[in-house]
Amino acid sequence: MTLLTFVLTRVLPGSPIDEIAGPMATSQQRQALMRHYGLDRPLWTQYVAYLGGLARGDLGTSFVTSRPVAADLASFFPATMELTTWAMLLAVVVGVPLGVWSAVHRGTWIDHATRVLAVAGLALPVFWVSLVLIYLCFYVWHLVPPPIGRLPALVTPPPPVTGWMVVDSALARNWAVLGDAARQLILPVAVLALAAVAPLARVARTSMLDVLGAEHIRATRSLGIPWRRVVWTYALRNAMLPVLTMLAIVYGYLLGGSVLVETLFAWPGMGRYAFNAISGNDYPAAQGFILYATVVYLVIFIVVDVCSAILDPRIRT
Amino acid sequence: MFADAAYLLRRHPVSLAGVLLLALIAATALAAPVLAPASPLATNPGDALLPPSPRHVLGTDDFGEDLWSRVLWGGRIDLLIALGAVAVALLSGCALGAVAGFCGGWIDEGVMRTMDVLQAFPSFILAMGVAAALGPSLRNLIVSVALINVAIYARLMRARLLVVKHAPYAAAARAAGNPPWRVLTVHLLPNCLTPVVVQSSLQSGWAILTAAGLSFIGLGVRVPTPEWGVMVAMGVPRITAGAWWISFFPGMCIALAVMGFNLVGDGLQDLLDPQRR
Amino acid sequence: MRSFGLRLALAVVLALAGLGGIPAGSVGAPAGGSDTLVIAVSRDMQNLDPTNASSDSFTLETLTNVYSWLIDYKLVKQPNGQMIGDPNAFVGNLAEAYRFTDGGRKLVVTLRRGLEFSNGDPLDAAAVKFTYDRLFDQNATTAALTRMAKITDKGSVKVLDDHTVEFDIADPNTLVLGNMSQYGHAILNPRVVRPHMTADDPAAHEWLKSNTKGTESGPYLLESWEPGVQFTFARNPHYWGPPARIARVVFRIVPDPSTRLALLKSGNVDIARDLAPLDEVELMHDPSVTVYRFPTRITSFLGMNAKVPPFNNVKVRQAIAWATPYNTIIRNVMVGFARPLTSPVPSGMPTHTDQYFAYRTDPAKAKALLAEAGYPNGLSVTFTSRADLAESKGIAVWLRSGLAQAGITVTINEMQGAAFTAALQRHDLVFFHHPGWNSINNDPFYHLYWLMQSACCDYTNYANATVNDLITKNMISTDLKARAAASRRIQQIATEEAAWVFLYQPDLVLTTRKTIGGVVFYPADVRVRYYYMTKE
Amino acid sequence: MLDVRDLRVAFETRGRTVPALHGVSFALRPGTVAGLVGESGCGKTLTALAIMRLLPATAGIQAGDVHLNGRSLLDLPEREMARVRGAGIAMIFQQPRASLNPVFPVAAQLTHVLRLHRGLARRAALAEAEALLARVGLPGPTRILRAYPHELSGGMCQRVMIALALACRPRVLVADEPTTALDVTVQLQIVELLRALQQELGLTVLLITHDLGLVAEICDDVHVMYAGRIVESASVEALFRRAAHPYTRGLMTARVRAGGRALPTGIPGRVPPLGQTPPGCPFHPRCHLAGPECAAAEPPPEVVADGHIVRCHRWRAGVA
Amino acid sequence: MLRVEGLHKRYPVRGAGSGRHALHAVDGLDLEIEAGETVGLVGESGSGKSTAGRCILRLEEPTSGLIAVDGVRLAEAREAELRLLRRRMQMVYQDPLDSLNPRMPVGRQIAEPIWLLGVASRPEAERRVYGLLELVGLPGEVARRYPHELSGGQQQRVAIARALAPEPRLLILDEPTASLDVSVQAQIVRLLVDIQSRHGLAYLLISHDLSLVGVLAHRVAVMYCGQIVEIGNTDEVFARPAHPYTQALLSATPRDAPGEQRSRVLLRGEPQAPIDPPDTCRLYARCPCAAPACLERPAHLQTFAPGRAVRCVRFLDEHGRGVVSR
Repeated sequence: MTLLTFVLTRVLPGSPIDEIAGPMATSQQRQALMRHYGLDRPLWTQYVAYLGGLARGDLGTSFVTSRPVAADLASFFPATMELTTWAMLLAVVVGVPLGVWSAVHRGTWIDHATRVLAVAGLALPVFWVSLVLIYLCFYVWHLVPPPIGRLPALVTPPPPVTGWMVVDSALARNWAVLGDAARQLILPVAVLALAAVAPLARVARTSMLDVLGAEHIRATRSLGIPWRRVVWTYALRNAMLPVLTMLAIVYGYLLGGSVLVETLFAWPGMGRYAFNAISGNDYPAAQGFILYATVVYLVIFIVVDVCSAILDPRIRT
Repeated sequence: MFADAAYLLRRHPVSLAGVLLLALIAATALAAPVLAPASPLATNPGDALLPPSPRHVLGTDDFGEDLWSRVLWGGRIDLLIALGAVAVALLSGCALGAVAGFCGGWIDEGVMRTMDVLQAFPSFILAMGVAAALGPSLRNLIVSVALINVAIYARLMRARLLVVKHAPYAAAARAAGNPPWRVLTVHLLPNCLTPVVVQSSLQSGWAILTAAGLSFIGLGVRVPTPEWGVMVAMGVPRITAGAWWISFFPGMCIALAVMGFNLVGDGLQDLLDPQRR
Repeated sequence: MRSFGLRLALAVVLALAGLGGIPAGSVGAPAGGSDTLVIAVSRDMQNLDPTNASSDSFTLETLTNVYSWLIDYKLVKQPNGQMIGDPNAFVGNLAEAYRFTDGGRKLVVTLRRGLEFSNGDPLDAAAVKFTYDRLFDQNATTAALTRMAKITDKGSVKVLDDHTVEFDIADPNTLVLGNMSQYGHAILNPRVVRPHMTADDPAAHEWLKSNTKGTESGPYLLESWEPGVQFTFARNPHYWGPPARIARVVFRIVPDPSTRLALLKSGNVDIARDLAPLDEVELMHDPSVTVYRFPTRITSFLGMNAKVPPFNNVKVRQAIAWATPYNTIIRNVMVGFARPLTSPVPSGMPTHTDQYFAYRTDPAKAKALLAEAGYPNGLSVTFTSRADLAESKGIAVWLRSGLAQAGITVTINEMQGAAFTAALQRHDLVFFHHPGWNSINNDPFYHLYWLMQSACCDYTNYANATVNDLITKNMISTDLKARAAASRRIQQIATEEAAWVFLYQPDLVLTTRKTIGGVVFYPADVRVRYYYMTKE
Repeated sequence: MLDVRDLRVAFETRGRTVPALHGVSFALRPGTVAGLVGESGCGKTLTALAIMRLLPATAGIQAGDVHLNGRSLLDLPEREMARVRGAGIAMIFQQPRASLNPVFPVAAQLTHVLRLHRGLARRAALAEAEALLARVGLPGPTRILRAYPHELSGGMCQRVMIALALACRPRVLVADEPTTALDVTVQLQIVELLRALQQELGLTVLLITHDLGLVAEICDDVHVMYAGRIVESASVEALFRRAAHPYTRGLMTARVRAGGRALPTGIPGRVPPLGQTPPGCPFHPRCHLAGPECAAAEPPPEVVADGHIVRCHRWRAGVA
Repeated sequence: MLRVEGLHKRYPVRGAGSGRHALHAVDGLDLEIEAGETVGLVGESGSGKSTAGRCILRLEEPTSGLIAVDGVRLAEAREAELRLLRRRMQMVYQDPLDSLNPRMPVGRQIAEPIWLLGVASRPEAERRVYGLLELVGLPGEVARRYPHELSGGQQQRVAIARALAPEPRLLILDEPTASLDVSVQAQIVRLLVDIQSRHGLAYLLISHDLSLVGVLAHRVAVMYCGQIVEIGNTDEVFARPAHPYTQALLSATPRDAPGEQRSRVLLRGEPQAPIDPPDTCRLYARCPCAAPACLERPAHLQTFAPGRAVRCVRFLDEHGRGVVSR
């Protein structure tokens, strides 16, 4: 994993030194910088040094921001996590019932309409929707605050505890900031959720259809349990399993999609950080980011696995 | 086949709409040289940023290029990206998955762990990294988009293969004297393709979106290539200034094409899975 | 069994309450009070060490606003009433006075009395000496520029008394003041910086990269820096001059240009930086916004690598210069926010002349030249543009269709920022757009040296013996007449030989709300000073 | 007790209406076990599902009526029907493990039913659940209550399912191939359990099976189905002694008899697939007695003896 | 003609606790089949009978054991030997639809073993298909059909035709009628008997259905938890079953007619998977006549009468005589 990350970043065209050194630097100054950043050594020694740093929890120092990558990530990641997690929740809250509803009314116009709606949400390019919505909701209709990141410009952020603006402000009992933070979230969360609703609804629908066709649902109904109960209690829990797996996949998709959304909403998140790192040949930053993203992604999968185990006893044994 | 089509028509008007949509897009893309009133690359300094009018049905962009012509030609490139990326991912993914599932053992371990690593990255970020490393070009764009999907096909293929591998007809084929490679290619692979086909239709839509996203951040194809994603990206800064048409129409095309692919995928899923009929 | 449904319902309620339930009260509210300036910028600052800073424009703008140096440009009022910092006139800044002695071999600087750093520490000759010692020890770009003006080493900087410093100049020249009037010569506080100097990092580079606290000497201090979010200036109470009119300046990082535009139009920010030229044109019709445009001396050109075929052939370069659609590019890409560049020495720089510039867009002439060069059937070239710069993309497209008229087929190759810079610095690019070079010293030889002779920045590998000779001879000289003649001769040669395709000099455009006043322009460094700004 | 009259069910596939049940009529006598016998695809499970009104979405009841104690079930609104299910008619299924919800422990599923149908409090429901599990012969009921279906064997699952069905105290129990998926030795246990419960609780049972041996084992009456029709109804004794329909007789001879060396005879041809039922008597293409009238018209029910009804033009020729 | 000795098939399983565990799916199977003979292998699901069949045909690699066909020992199956083995032996599977490739016309599937096993050339093989179809009572046009277009009975006939294609001497019939309709089962049973009488094939009939085995098999071997617990002449075993398990199986066969009375041997509980099984009696926990003696000695398969062997300590104690079978 680390090796792949390392190689992937080193094959990026160009060199960070030129950006650091500035145009007027002499070749001697460049050499000095290369030495300073350890870029003059053979690649494998660089890799060993990188691994050594990793072992000490040191992700290196960003060439561009000139801060420790770990510190950068610590400040950028919560922003993305907050954004994507709320989007995920919204998508679940909308998408899963939509899928279930669609499955229950399978083949009717309700089914068709929800499918078209869900598919349309998925089909619209995220950056395009973002911009149209910013234009309409902020600029024309004044429904949402300006897209300038997590808080309005002059608001002092609450003391960071979790890095989640909403949570931190709640912890600090700063309700005004909580409101500000929540309002800033509305549009980007809605945009991201729009794209996530479709796959969730689709999976919820198919798995619900599968479950509703299962023998045990028929058996449950044969015991005189009312239809609604059957759907929302007996069937839903079974149907949630594939949805959970999809949740992890969609989370990954949202983490990726955040690059685009963060740019447009001036969201100080890791998507933008990653883009800057990759296009700026900022090796330590890019490596650190990829590593961190992977860890987060793995954690999400672990959480999903745990949730699956809670939902499905068969996985536990 | 006809019965299937008739069935689709009656039971799945939505999927049918998807088929028609794709057919329309494919037809206009193919007929672009005939339909387009101008070359997609014909710049005209005097005609820049004209709104839709009878002369320029969809208006013009910054360079005075006729958007209608560009949208038509763009269909070719985007379909090429979608199909190319899916084809590359499908072929390599299926091959890897088939070999892993069939051989098992350390080969399986090796291939699937590699796929795990690929999938451990959020897909767009991986595509971004690969596209940045390769540099922007149509071919590299296809490769980057394909790479992030290889693992999906490999997994799908392997999972399906593990099922059919233990089907009695696989045993029967071996008992009939089929050497292993023949069991795999003649007996097992044809029976693994259904989920792959469904997946590729869905993935084609994703491919267009991913490609457009990469183009938006400057890692996709180069200007002035008439690719929908690039066109949207070019028009995005103009939306707030009122020139909505530049990115609106290519954006709609992306949405329609992706919708088409997704609806067809949905329909295929229903059609190919008799249980769900 | 019921609990799951219950939990789900709870989640729905919570989510709805969290997202929809809060009224959007402060929407559209104006940016802070009249004491605070809110600015939407496109990206973050980088490395803030003045003597070895990143060349990123926001980094340098910050350095310019939070540090002071000995000598600066003189503020003058233009006929139209606009205040500018004259690039050719200098006044003392931290210096109360300065004078050249010994026929230009010495520069004696007298400091103002009672100067203080932002933490209240005294700013005296010792601090100046400390600053220059560190500068030469570090031996980075600033040191090179200082040596270029013939102040060669630590020994050249002498403390005469607490308030007087003397600089030795090895060869009298005209570059000294220009080279010293910038952020690299920011005077640092030894009491703050010295503790961060270590054996590994004798220049305290690591600390200065992201810190200014206590060592600021300019009108503002860097109050906070949230990476990727915003950075804030606050008025420096210890500044020697009248305090800044606006107490706080908030720089909000908003990467997308259309978002910045929307923020400015809606009044959520006072100033929006780096807008698309087209948007700026549109803003000129917005009664609530002022669009300032200042002509710069930034040189934007198309580079053609003179060592690589076919561009080693003068006729090919000339053909391309005749085929380039100059007006289209200025009108459609820059939307008029640029002036034609008619010489390697930009207009506004002493000795500039356009009398040798004959190029127009004339495909027939270009074709003829191509035929003479041995390409009667046209030519295929690859043009490299920067993927992350909108105008670079636009130029590529117009160039492609323009050159096509002359039978030159252009393949466009886009490169991301870092890759482009790297290739540029290696002089690997064959045919490319240089987005703009600004010579901070308003001196033709300083300018020509870097772009046509220096090892680092002669990106096109242009090498004409006469030109090189003239630059070398006149660079360090005080003979203004000879210099003027030589400069004109170089302009003639380079223009006629089509050393580059001379594109344009972009304007500096600053878009502010109408409420903002006191905008002062510094053509030399093109950096915005917030010190003078006011807000109603 | 349970009275099914002229039940007609059709599938809606690919836009075509394919009839599956062509007028099924039979009645259950209270406190008896009736067998519904036939090969796969003859419509016996469909009949059961139609009675329960649990047909798959693609199938619909075209005509006919189902009466439980004189009350028509087909006209009931879904809410009412839900109340009839379980309390009126309960059902057990062929795949015991698949018919239990995999993600809930046995206790949750049982107590839910008990609380819903019998209005028991949580604690009482738990005690009753334990008693029920003991009643269906599950060792260690407390342990079973905590278990999930996948932790139980097939036989245990079927016992749990029976307990679930009994929890509602139904009058009628529909058992759809309750032993088919089980191991031979376990089948016997379940059959014994069903027999014991039936006698003890005085249940009326509709046993759906393809296994004439099982019919012989526990049924009082038999209804033989072929191609969506009941072709013969009789008491078990009468049927095994003197089957009147050539199909029933074919089924008898097709059985592989334990201990016997005689080869089974079987019936030529195959069961007609859904929607391809031949005109006239659906069995005539496979029937060795078939004559021209058989292809022409569907035979009406004829009384062979008291309580013995057959639908065959030529049953007399066969019996003679 | 087929001799199986000491056939073992173990699967590693991850059990609770530490250490390795093995599922002894087939645990020391000895079996001989003469030409033209039908041997029934009876047991419940999980008894290892199907695994045994698959191991004999080398569709699965046995853990250990010897298989000899016509005196040729196939300890190490090489590709050439496997071909030889499969020319002599073929298999018919339980579910005909699953055992046929859904994407290949059945004619090609029948032809495959002929040319792949080197019996005849490919064109010749394709000609022979029609003869084989006729042999199993199907019209020649079926050759062009796909499996799902055929009825269950027709599919099983195709499967039999395919098994017969390389002209084997032994057919392994794995529950050949279990998934068929009652009326069709009889047709297949008759077809199998017919083919055996005409071609002198030997059958290894794997089934859970004692009635079917009773009709078809000359000898019957009863398997429980991977082991043969009783073997002998079918009529004798059916008339006087020696092992309690055999008795239970026999008493579980359905009644022929209502009112027929029969002694019932009811086993408790359900079969357990033989994971790390003891070498004592594996039926002990379920056996109605279990006694302390059953746990004292390992249970071996012992001959107690000519052609009859049983693995029951109690029975052997009561019937005194007998020698260790191997």
